[in-house]
Amino acid sequence: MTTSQANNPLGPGYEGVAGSEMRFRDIFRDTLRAEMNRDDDVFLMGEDISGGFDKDTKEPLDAWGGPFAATKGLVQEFGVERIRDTPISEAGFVGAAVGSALTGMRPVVDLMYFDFVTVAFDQLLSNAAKSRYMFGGQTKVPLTLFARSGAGTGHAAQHSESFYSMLAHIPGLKVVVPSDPYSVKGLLAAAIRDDDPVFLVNDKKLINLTGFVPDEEYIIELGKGRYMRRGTDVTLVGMSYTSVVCQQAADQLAEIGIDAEVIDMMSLSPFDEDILIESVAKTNNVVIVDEDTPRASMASEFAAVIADKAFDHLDSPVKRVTSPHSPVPYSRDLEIEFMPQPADVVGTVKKLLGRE
Amino acid sequence: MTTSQANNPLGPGYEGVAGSEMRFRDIFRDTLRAEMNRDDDVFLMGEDISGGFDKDTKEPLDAWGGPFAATKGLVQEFGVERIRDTPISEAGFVGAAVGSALTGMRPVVDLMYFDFVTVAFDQLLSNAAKSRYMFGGQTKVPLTLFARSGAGTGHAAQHSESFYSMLAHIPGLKVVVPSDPYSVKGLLAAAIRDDDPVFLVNDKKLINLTGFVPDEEYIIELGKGRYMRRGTDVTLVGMSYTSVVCQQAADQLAEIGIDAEVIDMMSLSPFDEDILIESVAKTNNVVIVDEDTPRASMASEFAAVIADKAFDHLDSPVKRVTSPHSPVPYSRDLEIEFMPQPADVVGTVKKLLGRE
Amino acid sequence: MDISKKKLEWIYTTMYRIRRFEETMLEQTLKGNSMGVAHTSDGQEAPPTGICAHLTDKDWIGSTHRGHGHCISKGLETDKMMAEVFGKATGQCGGKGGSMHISDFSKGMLGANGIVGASIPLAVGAALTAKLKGIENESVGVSFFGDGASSQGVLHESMNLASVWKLPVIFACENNGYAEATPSWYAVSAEDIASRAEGYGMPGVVVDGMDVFAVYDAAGEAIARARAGEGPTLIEMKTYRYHGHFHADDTSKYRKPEEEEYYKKLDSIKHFERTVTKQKLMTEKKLKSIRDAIEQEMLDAVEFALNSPMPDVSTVYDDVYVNYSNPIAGLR
Amino acid sequence: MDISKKKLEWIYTTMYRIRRFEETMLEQTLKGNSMGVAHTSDGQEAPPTGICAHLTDKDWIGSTHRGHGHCISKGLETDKMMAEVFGKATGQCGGKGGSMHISDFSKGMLGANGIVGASIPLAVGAALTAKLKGIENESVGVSFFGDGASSQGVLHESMNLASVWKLPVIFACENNGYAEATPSWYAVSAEDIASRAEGYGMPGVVVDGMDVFAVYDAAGEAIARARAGEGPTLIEMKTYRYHGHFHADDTSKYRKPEEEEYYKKLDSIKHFERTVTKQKLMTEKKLKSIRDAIEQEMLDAVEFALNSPMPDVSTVYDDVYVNYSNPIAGLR
Ligand SMILES: Cc1ncc(C[n+]2csc(CCOP(=O)(O)OP(=O)(O)O)c2C)c(N)n1
Ligand SMILES: Cc1ncc(C[n+]2csc(CCOP(=O)(O)OP(=O)(O)O)c2C)c(N)n1
Ligand SMILES: [Mg+2]
Ligand SMILES: [Mg+2]
Repeated sequence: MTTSQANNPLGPGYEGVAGSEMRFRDIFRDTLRAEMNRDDDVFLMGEDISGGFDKDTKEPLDAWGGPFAATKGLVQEFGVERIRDTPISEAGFVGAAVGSALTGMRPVVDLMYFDFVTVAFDQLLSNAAKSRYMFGGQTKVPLTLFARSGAGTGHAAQHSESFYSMLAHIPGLKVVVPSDPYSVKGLLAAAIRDDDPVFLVNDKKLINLTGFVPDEEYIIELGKGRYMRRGTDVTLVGMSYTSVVCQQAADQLAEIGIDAEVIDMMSLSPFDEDILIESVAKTNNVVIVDEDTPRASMASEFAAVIADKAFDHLDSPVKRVTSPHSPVPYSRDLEIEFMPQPADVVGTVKKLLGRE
Repeated sequence: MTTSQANNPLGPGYEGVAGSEMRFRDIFRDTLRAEMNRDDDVFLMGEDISGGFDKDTKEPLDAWGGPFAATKGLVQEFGVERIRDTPISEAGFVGAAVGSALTGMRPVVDLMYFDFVTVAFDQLLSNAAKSRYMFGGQTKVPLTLFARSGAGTGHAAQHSESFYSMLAHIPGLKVVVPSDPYSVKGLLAAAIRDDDPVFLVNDKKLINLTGFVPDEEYIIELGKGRYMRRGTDVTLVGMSYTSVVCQQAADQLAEIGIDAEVIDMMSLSPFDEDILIESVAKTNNVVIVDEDTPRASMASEFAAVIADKAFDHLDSPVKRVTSPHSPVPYSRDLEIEFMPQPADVVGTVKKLLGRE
Repeated sequence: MDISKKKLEWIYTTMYRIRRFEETMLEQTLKGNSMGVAHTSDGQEAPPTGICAHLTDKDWIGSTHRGHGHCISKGLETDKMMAEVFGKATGQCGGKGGSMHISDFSKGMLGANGIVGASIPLAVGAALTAKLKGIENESVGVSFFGDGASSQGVLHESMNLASVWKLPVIFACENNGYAEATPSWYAVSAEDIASRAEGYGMPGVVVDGMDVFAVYDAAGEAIARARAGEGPTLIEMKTYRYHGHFHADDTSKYRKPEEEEYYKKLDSIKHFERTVTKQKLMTEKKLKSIRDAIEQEMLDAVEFALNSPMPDVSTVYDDVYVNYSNPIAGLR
Repeated sequence: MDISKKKLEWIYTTMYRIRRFEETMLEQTLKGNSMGVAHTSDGQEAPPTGICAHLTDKDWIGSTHRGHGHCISKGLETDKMMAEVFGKATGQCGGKGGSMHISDFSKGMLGANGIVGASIPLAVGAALTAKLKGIENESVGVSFFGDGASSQGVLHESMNLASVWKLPVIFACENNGYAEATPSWYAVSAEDIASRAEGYGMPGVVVDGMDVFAVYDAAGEAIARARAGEGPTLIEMKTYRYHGHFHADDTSKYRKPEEEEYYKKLDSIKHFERTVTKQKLMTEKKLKSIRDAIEQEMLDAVEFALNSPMPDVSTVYDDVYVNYSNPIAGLR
C-alpha cells in the first residue's frame, strides 16, 4: 500500500513511500523481532513475556506472550534464552539487565505496567543511569526498558501511572514516548540501537491505535519532536497519548476558526528545544498537554524552556493542561475527569486567545 | 538571649523574641526530642540512629547516634523501642513505617543519605503517598522521613543527590526543605504533627550552619515560603541550600547596585505560589536557583507557575540556575563546578538586567 | 474437632461467601458491570478463612491484588465490596479504589494492593505498632502474599525485620502454583517456600491450603506464638485458583485439565461439608440455610451495587491529603 | 598444598598490596590528600584474594563501598586507584568516581558501588551474558557484599534469579560482623547467612575469612561448579575489618579491644606467612622482597597521585551519555 496524503504523520519527504496501516501493538512486536534478528546481542526479559511452561516437557507455552500480548510468538522464533521469562523480581532482573548491558549484551526489559518501575528504581537510577558517568566514561549501558502507562482502562491507582517526568529528570537515562504506530517503530529501533539506557513509555490507550507505517527500516533520532499539524494561532504540545488529545483538540478548534499547530515531542530526554521555540516564535501562544501529574513535570519543563528561550515571542501566559495533582482514581467517570481531555485543551485555548 | 536585629530570618513580628544562636544539627535533634516528649506515638527508625549494641548486655551503645550524629543521645532518653536501629532494609522498614502510621503511630524515618530513597521508592510512592486517596479517604499516613542531600562533601555520585523534585512530583507526599536552624525547627515539628506523609530533605552543607532560633515552640505552616531579603530589582528564588546561595548572591549584587529580593521556598509540596507571584509582580524579573538537576525539576515548576500566573508582570525571560543534567562528580573542583554558585547567580542576573 | 460450633458456622459462611462473591463478581464483570481488572480467589477460600478465624478487628491483615477473600474473611460487607468493584459512590472506597484497593481500616484490613509484595511490610508495621503499644496479645499482623510475591525482595526484608524485632507477624503465603501463567516450579528456587523461614530464624510450615482445618490449626499455633511475644511464623498454604489470573485470562493455555480437576476434587468447601456432616458437627440443613442466605446476600449485593450512583466527579480532587486541599484541578 | 608457587606469590603480593594500599590511603586521607569518604578493607584481604586467585580478566566481579581490596585482587593498578581517591585526572575514573566508584571494565571489574547491595544483580547480569554467549566456562560473575547487605531484598531476588536460571554466579559474603556500628547478631536473623542458600536451591558454605587457603579452596570448588554450568553458590566468609567503617570512624565506641585483638591474632597475612614458611613453600627472603616491592609501589602511587593534575572542570559535562552531548551546562 502506498500513501500520498499530505497530512500523514511522517512529515515532508514521506509522500509516496510504501507502507501500510498497522496497529500500534503489531508494529511494536514486529520491530522487536526485526531488532532481534538484526543483532544477536539483543534479548528480552520480563514477566510472562512468553508465559507458562509445560511441566513435563519444560517447553514454553507462550500462554500470555507478554502483557497485552506484546511479545506473542517471539519465543517460538527466538527460544527461552532470548525471550526470558522472569520471576517477579524487578529490582533483581533490571539490575541483571544492567550487568548484562555492561558486559556486552543489549537487553530489552518489559516492565509490564509502568508503575512497577518503582520497585526497580534504584537499579535504574543508581546503576543504569550513573555507570557511564561515575566510572569516567569507561563503559556504556545499551539497555532498553519499556512499560505501559496511562489512565483510562480502570486499572486504578497502582496500574495507571504516567510519571515519565521522574524518569526524564534522571541524568544518564533517556526517555521516549511514542504516540502512534509510525513513531513507535522508529523510536523502539532507535532505543535498542542506542548505547545509553532508554526507557520507552507506552500509553495503554495507544495499543490498539492504527496508523500508517512505512515498510522500510528507519529510526527516529532520539531527542527530536515533530509537527503533527501546522497552524498559526497557538501551539499545542503533546507527548505520548496527549499528542492524540492535542490533534483532537486542534480539529475542534479548527471548527471555530482557530488554527492550532500540534507538536508531538516523541522524546522527553533528551528533548527538542528547537521545535518548541520555532513553533512558539510563529504562533506566540502555547498550551502544553500532559497526562502526568503537574508538579515538576515535563509540562513544567517545556513551560520553563519556553518562558526562558521564547519569552520575547510570547503574547500570552504559558499554559499547561495536565492531570490533577492526585493519584489515579478507579471509577470510569473519575478517570475521565482525571485525564486531560480535548475539551479541556479547547477551553484553555479559547480563554487564552480571548475567544470565549 | 534576645535578638532585635531587623534583618533576622523570622520576618516581622519576631523582633525581640527570646532565642539563641544555634547550630542546625543541634536544633534538629532538640526538635526531634521535643516532639517525642510531646507525643508518645512518635518514634524513630533508621540505620545506626543509635548505633551498636553491647554483645553481652544487649544495651545500645549510641556509638554513631545517627548519620552526622543527628540523633546522638536520644536512645538514652527514649530507649531502643522508640529509637529503633534497623537492618539495611529501606524498602522493608519504610514499608513497616507506613504500616505503623496506618495503625496509629507517628513514625519518623531517618534514611541517612537522600540517595537511598530509591531502594524504598515503591513503598513511598505506592503505599505512603497513595493510601489515603485510593482507599477513598478512609485513613491517614502520619509519617515523616528525612535524609541528607546535596553535593559538596566529596561523597560522589551515589551519596550526593538533590532529587527532591521527584518527590515533589508525587501526589500525596509532602516535601519540605529547611535552609537554616530557624526553618528546620518549625518545619520538622510541622512535619511530625502533620497527618500526611512528609519528606524533609536536609542539605549536608547546612548541618553545621548556625542561626537564630526562638526558644518558644512553633511550627512553620507547610506550603509557605518566606522573604529572606526584600528588594526591588529582581527576585531570587532559593530552596534548601540554594537559599543560602541566593543570599550570598544578593549581597554581591547589592555591591553593584542591584537590589535583589530573596525568597526561601521552605516547602516544595505544597508550595507557595502566592509569594512567587507577589514578588515577581514587584520586581518583574526572576532567577530560580536549584541544586537539583534541571529537567522536570522544582526550578522548572516555579518557572512554569510564574510564566503562567505572573506572565503580565515579567520584564525578562524566566531564568533558572541549576546543576547540570549530570550525576554528581567526585573531585572537588568538579563538584564546585557542578553546584550553582553565587557567581553563577550574579552572572545570570547581570545578563538578565543588561548590566554586563 | 476442637472448633466451636459457632466458629464452624463462621468458617462455612465465610468460605461460601468468598466462593459466591467471586463467581458473582466475575459474572457481573463479564457482563460489563464492573469497569476494571478483577482477580478472583475462588478455590483459595481456606487460607484466609482458616487464618482470620483466629482474628478480631484489632488484628491487621495486608492483602494482594487477589484480595476479595481476605476482605471477606476480615468481615467486610459484600455489598460495599461489590459496589466498589462496580466503581460506585457507595463502594468501600467510594469508587476510587476498585477491586485492587478494597480496604476497611475499622475492620483491621489494610487494603488490597496492586503492587506484588508491597503490602507485606505494612503488616509488619502493624505488628510494630502492637509491640510499641504493648498490645501484641491482642493485635497481630498477617501478611497474605502469593508464590509469585515470594520473589520480591521486600518479603525477605520484612521477614528479617519481623524476626530481629520479634514482631507478632504471620507471613501467610498462598501458593496457588502460578504467578499469572508462570508456574512456581519455574520461578521459585525452593521446593517449599516455607523452607526459607529457617534462614530468618522463624518457624516455617507447609499446610494443605485446600483443607481449612489444617490451615486453622497451623494458624492457631502461629498466632498464639505471635500473641505470646514469640515472634513471626511463615505458613505456606498449597492452594489453587479456580479461575484465570484475572477476569479475562484463559487458564487452558497454561494449565492442564487433569490438574484443574485434581484440585476441584480437593475443593475446600466440599471437604468442609463432608467433614462436618460425617462428624455430625453440622447438619446438611444448616449448611443449606447458610448457602441460601449467601445466595440472597449476593443478589442483594449486586442490586445494591447496580442501583448505587456513580461518584461525583468532584471527588477526584478530594483526599489527596488530609491537611491540604488540592490546589491544582489539572491546571485547566 | 595444592597451589602453584606462582599463585602463592600472587596471593601474598595481592594481600600485602591490599593491606598497604589501605593503610597508605588512610594515612593520606587523614592528611587531607583525599577529598572524600573512604572505606578501608585491611583485615579483609583473604576473601577477595582467595576468590580472585581463580579468575581471569574475562570473569566479572561486582563490588561494594569497601571496594579497594576487590579492585586490587582483580588486577587494578594502585597508582590509578590512589589518584582516583585523590580526585585526580589520572585516576581510574578520571576523578569523577572516587573511592566508592573505582572500576576497570578491561579487567572485569564492574565497579565499587555506593548503594549497599546494588552491585549484586550486576554480577548476575554478567553471568547471564556468559550464559547467553555460551562462555560460562570462562566467564563467571562474582558478587561481593557484606553482612549488612544481606538485609537488602535485591540479594534475595538475585539469588533466586541465579538459581532458577542456573547462572555461573558466586555470592561472596564478606561477613565482618558489622554494618557500620550495627553488629550482625543484631541485624541478621540467621546464625550463618550461608544457611539461606538452601532456600534458594544452591550450596551455601561458611568459610574462615581470615584464612586465605580456606577461601581459596571453597572458591575453587564454587567457581568450578559455576564454570561447569552447575549454577550459583553462596560463600560466607567470616572476616574482620581492622579500621573503622570509614576513615573517620572510631571503632572503640562499638567494638571491644579483646575482639579486635582476637582477630589481629588471626591476621590473614601473618597466617599465610606462617603457613608457607613452615611448609617451606616460600622463603622469608622472598616474602620480604615482595613486601619491599609493595612498599616502593605505595610510595610511587602516592607520588603519582600527588603530582597528577586535577581534572579539567569541563569534564563535568562529559560522559553523561554516549550518544548525546549534554546540552545543559547548568542553565547558567
Ligand atoms: C511489582 C509487580 N510486578 C508485577 C506485577 C503484575 N502482577 C500482578 S499479579 C502477578 C502474579 C502474582 O503471583 P502470585 O504472587 O503468585 O499471586 P496470585 O496471582 O497467584 O494470587 C503479577 C506478575 C505487579 N502487580 N507488581
Ligand atoms: C541502600 C543503602 N543503605 C545504607 C547505606 C549506608 N551504608 C553504607 S555502608 C553500610 C554498612 C554496610 O555493611 P556491610 O554490608 O556489612 O559492609 P561493610 O561496611 O561491613 O563492609 C551502610 C549502612 C548505603 N550505602 N546504601
Ligand atoms: Mg500464585
Ligand atoms: Mg559488614
